[in-house]
Amino acid sequence: MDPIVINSILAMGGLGLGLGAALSVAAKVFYVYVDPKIGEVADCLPGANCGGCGYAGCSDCAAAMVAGEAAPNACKAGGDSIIQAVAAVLGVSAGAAEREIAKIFCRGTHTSAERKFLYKGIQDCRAATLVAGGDKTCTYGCLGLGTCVTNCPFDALSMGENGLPVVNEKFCTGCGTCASVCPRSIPKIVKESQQTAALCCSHDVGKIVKAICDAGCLGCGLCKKACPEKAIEIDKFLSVVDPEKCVGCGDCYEKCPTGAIQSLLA
Amino acid sequence: MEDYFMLIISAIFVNNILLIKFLGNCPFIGVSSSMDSAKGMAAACIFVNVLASSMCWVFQKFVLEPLSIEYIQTLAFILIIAGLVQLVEIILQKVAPPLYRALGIYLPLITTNCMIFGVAVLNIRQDYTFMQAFVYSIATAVGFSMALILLAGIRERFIVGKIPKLMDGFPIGLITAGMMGLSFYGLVGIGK
Amino acid sequence: MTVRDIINMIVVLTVVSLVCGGGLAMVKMATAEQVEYQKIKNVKEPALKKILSDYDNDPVSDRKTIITGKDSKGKDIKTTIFYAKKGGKLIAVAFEAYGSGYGGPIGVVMSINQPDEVLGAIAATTNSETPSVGGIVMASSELRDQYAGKPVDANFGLNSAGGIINAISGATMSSIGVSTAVKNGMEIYKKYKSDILG
Amino acid sequence: MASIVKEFTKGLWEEVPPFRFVLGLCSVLAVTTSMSSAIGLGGGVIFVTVMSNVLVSALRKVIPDKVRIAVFIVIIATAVIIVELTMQAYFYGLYEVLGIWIPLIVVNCLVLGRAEAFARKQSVILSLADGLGMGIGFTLSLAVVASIREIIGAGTWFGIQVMPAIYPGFTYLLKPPGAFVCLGIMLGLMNVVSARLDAKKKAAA
Repeated sequence: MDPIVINSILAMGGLGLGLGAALSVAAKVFYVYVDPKIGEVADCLPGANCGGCGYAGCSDCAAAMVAGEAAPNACKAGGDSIIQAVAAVLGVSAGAAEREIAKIFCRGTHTSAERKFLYKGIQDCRAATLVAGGDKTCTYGCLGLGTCVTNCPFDALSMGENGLPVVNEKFCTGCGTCASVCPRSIPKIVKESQQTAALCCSHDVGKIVKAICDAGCLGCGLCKKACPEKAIEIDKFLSVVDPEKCVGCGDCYEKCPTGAIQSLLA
Repeated sequence: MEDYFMLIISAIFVNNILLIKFLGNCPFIGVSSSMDSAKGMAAACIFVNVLASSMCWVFQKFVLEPLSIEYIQTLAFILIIAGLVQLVEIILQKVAPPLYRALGIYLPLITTNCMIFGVAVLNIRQDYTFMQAFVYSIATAVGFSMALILLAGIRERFIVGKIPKLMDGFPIGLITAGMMGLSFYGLVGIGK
Repeated sequence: MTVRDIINMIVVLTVVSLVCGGGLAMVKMATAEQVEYQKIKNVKEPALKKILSDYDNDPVSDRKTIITGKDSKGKDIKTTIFYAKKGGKLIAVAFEAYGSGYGGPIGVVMSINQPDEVLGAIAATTNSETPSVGGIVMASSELRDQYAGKPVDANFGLNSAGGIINAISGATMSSIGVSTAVKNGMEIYKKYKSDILG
Repeated sequence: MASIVKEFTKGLWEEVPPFRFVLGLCSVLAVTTSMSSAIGLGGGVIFVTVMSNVLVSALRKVIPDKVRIAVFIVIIATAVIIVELTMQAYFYGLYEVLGIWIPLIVVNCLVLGRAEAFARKQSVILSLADGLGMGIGFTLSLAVVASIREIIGAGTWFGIQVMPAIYPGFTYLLKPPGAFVCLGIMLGLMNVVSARLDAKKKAAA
């Protein structure tokens, strides 16, 4: 046996042995108890790290779920199948969470809403609002530059021709990223079963709204008077529908002069 | 001392390990899409690169050369690097959990990072002394992190820019890296 | 992580490294001969071509490695001797010897014609002289021609040291390096003549 | 048999390594300045991928999960050293040209990626087909990039003068920054082609 063969075998064998030993000693000495369940729960979660559950990502959320800090339905993005799977792993009965989706609370299109100036800056709503409060006269309205569209982790949002985002309800998981990303939080997370809402965010006085946008809520209160269930309140010139009380009778739809309040169950 | 300075300048700027020597751009394009992942990767790379190249240098000089089995260098180095990365991962998880959570996901990625292995082999092929190898590994890792963070900064602007759909992602990342490389390439005259 | 897992882990890793190390050693030995030939062919041959002429064999494959003394650590120094033949008859022997120059060791390949034992020609192989100064000297024929045609036992020292070689002005250190390399070469030739020609 | 062919062809177009998903990028950029070195390295990568896939899937039941990566790397490194030694013995010119890039096949994300993602779970024959397909796909892409860079860059192909003599040669492509830009544009074009293919498929469906 040539010395080179012995040397190679000894050197490599020694190295392998040394590393194997070092790794096993380290694994023993530095052993950190990681609950295997966390791995299982993490596997059930969609893994999109969308943050809808309020944690830094799926693995964090899984750890919270195993530790009991978060309920199995904390994962907004998953929908029922995920919640049942997580509940099965944790052996906990999961309250069937009502599916939530995003809705766009603005109807000020290019044509209906007035523009103060021509904005040619960075194509991002957050950037646009820094430039004199955005190019839309209405300081509450949607600027239509698509920040929510680009940031949606599930590609459920697309930009309509009229300059307002459109929600694809099949893909939307209600994770809330669009709501948190939009500088004016135009998209809002709403229970799927909610019947009616005033699709506007403007707290301006009716006179101002009428001048700058022909689709905004004037805060006139006609819908409030018309509603048999007393489900509508006027909060600083903006009508707010209480989902629990509203039965979706639709009396308020005709009363509204600008059509701001309408049925969500398109 | 003078040639250490020249070594550092040439490793960081002139023949930057990433843009000129092409070592280590497997994660370069992938990780540089967001700033904090780039910072995490850069820190992990500096830490592991220094450790790995010094251990490899010692193994080469005290085991491979005396036994005259230099030909097996590739196997020995990559075994050391893989073992080292796994060791660092285990120790970090226990000793510094927050640091582990920040660097954690990048550590397994580093084993297949061409830069760490490349620097270890370059140290031997340019037969540096231990100090030179140590300084060279720090400098290349700093150069790598600089290029990575610069590109991450640029790529974060892409989200707001108007990038044609089909060029989005890797293609535009590569082209940007090329443009950045051009500016580094201008410095080629300085180093040796 | 039960103890059995740990042992299993260590055993597998060690066995795989062991087997791979052994397998590679086999491959290394199988290719060692060919690698050696390739190294000489691509590194030494250009120099050999300068100093050997009108031979009809391939000196690179016609070679023998002999032990020529021990270095400071006690490992024996190996010198490879290349044989140039014409019609089967040995016409020249070539080998490399080293002298210390300005930048470090200077490698000089020299050929000794047979049977009249006269120094055929010399050529520099490896040197780390400063290119602008020493490098030119190594390539200059003026220095090389002074060695050509001299008998083996001539005194190849510089004329300042009573030898027959006058140094190139401005590159005395390199000239000294070359002359010591040639002198060492002659030493080796005289001392191991029996092995070389045997 | 059909699945073997599928595994093999998968490597040639749908998942051709450096384009479809960006694996093994370092060597693609560095070695494609000339066709001969590209094909040389491609050959090496094919041998390494096939051998490592076969060995990994042969040993997959024996390797404990904790030390999986280290053992895969030892197998890949062995294959790489065999390539290095044979190249040094029989293709010394290529060995000189490729230099550091041969040992760097060990950290080529493609090889470990295939071992980790595929060979670990599949049978030996399937892994062999996959390794071969991926290796050849990788070499083809190397060849495509190399021919573009060499023809446009230096006006030659495999060293033979292809462009007319007065062609000065667009050496920017041979320099490192050019490599990035050239690969970026090629990836973009590839997206365009596959988008058009999908559109046609959708239109037809």
